[in-house]
Amino acid sequence: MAYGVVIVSHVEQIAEGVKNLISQVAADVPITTAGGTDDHQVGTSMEKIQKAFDDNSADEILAFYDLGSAKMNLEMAIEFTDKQIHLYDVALIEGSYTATALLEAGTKLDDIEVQLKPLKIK
Amino acid sequence: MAYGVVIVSHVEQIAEGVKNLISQVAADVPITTAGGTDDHQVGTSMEKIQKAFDDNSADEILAFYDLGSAKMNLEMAIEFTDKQIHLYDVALIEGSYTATALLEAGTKLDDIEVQLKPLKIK
Amino acid sequence: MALTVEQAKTWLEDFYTEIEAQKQYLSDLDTPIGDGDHGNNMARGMTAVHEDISDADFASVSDLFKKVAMDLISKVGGASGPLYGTAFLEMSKTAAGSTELKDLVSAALAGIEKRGKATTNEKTMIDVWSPMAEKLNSDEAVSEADIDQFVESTKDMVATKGRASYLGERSVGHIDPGAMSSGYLLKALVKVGA
Amino acid sequence: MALTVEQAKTWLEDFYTEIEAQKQYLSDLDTPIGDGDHGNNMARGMTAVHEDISDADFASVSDLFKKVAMDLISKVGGASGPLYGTAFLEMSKTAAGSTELKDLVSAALAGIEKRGKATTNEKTMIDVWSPMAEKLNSDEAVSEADIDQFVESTKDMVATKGRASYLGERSVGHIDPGAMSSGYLLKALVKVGA
Ligand SMILES: Nc1ncnc2c1ncn2[C@@H]1O[C@H](COP(=O)(O)OP(=O)(O)O)[C@@H](O)[C@H]1O
Ligand SMILES: Nc1ncnc2c1ncn2[C@@H]1O[C@H](COP(=O)(O)OP(=O)(O)O)[C@@H](O)[C@H]1O
Ligand SMILES: [Mg+2]
Ligand SMILES: [Mg+2]
Ligand SMILES: [Mg+2]
Ligand SMILES: [Mg+2]
Repeated sequence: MAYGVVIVSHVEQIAEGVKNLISQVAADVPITTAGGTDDHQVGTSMEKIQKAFDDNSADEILAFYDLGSAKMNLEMAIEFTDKQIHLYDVALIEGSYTATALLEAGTKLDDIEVQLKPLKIK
Repeated sequence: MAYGVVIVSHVEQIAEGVKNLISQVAADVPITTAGGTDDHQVGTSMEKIQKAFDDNSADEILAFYDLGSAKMNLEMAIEFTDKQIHLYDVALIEGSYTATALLEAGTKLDDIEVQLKPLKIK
Repeated sequence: MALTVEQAKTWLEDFYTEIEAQKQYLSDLDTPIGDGDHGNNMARGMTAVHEDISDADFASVSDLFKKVAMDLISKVGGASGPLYGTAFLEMSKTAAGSTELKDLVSAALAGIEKRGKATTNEKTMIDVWSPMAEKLNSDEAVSEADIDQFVESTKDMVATKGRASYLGERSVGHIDPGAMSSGYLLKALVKVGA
Repeated sequence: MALTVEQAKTWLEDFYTEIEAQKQYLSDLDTPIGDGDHGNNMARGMTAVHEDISDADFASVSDLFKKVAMDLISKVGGASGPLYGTAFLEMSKTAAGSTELKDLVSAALAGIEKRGKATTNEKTMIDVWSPMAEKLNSDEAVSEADIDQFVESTKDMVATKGRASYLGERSVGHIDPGAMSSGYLLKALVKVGA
């Protein structure tokens, strides 16, 4: 698959759980996660995000996050990676679900972004 | 606390994880969850939702959910309970975070609902 | 045209058998436009129904339907659980007064519409229940071929409710899985000849 | 007014000591308008910094700041991690050319503004860094009392960035925790007398 999805959350369980939810509708989309801090606390880790980028088999990635500070770490990680990352300020669960279902159906990125627009809440 | 929060998700980990995230900013708000089906699959269970209503120490509850079918089970559970339930069609993580942080700060329900309005995406 | 308890049991046992047989196909229909679990969901629900009704006696069609509703609500796990559950709850209420097919099907339809906040042409099971109710209410005979055609009509629709709605235009070209299972249910009903 | 490696180390060690002493207070400030972890976050980060710099030699202020940045980015865990991390990264770049306080503080401010997409009067650490940079750039002396006053000014502000922004008007009446920790950092800087 040309595109992958990365889920960043302050909580490990949320990141894992969202992956479970969306991989159900998109068996072929590579999905990796970065949840919580390195010592499993509530927070985000730039290193975990970098690893989620690296471990994702796709070179072009759609990235989703929960709260603002996750975005800051995402943006730092984006500065350090060679992959092409698209960062969306949409509702984490609902936005990543929509995008992943559409990716699985072979939808073009432009069209996916049109469908994501109403979910922009940050 | 006069108000409680109930989190309903198709995935047990998401429900638990969201509870972790929001209880961090709201130590005094009673939060209960209903995640996944009775046999721990992806889905929702009206019985789990009823239990989340019952187990919540508050009599007036703000309820949040992820995808549409969770809402249907929520609405059935609402028909069966004596508690007063407010159901919000907002982004699950972002909406429940906002509402819970405001509840903790003692904000009136009307004012909370004003702040939830821009997060309505369903 | 009024359903007896025996006929209702036959109906539900036939539906159970059909769901078991078509489980994989229903989940396959649910894969491109959903999460691929509709067959498993329905099988879980109907297995519970089968276990609860096959050896049990029911004083009325209303009691039987109430049991079915509760099993579907608690076992299915997907959107189809509250939808079929509400359909049977509403049929249970109606059956206390009338077990005429047209009254039962109309009650089920109203329940599904209420629960799903949906209407026709949204590519859901409603697109099978609604034309079915319409034909019965105008006292027309409904054949299995008619029902097949209701199911088939969902293929060209754009989904605007349920998981398939996330796909928008991309949902076109696929039969709705809930429409298909509703087709099985209503064909089994027609077959009992009430 | 140019910072040496020794002065920079003293600065950071003093800040580490202050964070350890004020850890609980910073987390308490973060409780009514955040998630109550700012003190722990900063302590985690500064402990790593302390461990990495106390017995190490650095060829330049720039190298030292780069190390600090990396520790804060990887250890803090909260919003303040990327924010302070970016501040030190930008100071590291600037220090390659100049270690004048006004140049360093201006670089840090620009980094925080970029990372946080925020400006003054949003009740964040920027409300400490920004007036600090302004005074230094107009070659005014900055006293500890001045810095206390920058921190205090956040109390009456409505938060529009970070977790406190979820509380809107309810955030008024509380000092911003990141402003407070920035106050400690800048007072420690003033104290080394560079
Ligand atoms: N809002 C709705 N109104 C009516 N029918 C719906 C609605 N949402 C979903 N459905 C029906 O439910 C079916 C899906 O059932 P199922 O796969 O068991 O649930 P889920 O989508 O939760 O996995 C769809 O094919 C459709 O017929
Ligand atoms: N967008 C932003 N721009 C500038 N500073 C911010 C921003 N968001 C948060 N902050 C600062 O970070 C501090 C909170 O840090 P901390 O508690 O460690 O992180 P978190 O909020 O993730 O728990 C706030 O007090 C504020 O000063
Ligand atoms: Mg399904
Ligand atoms: Mg499902
Ligand atoms: Mg904090
Ligand atoms: Mg935090």
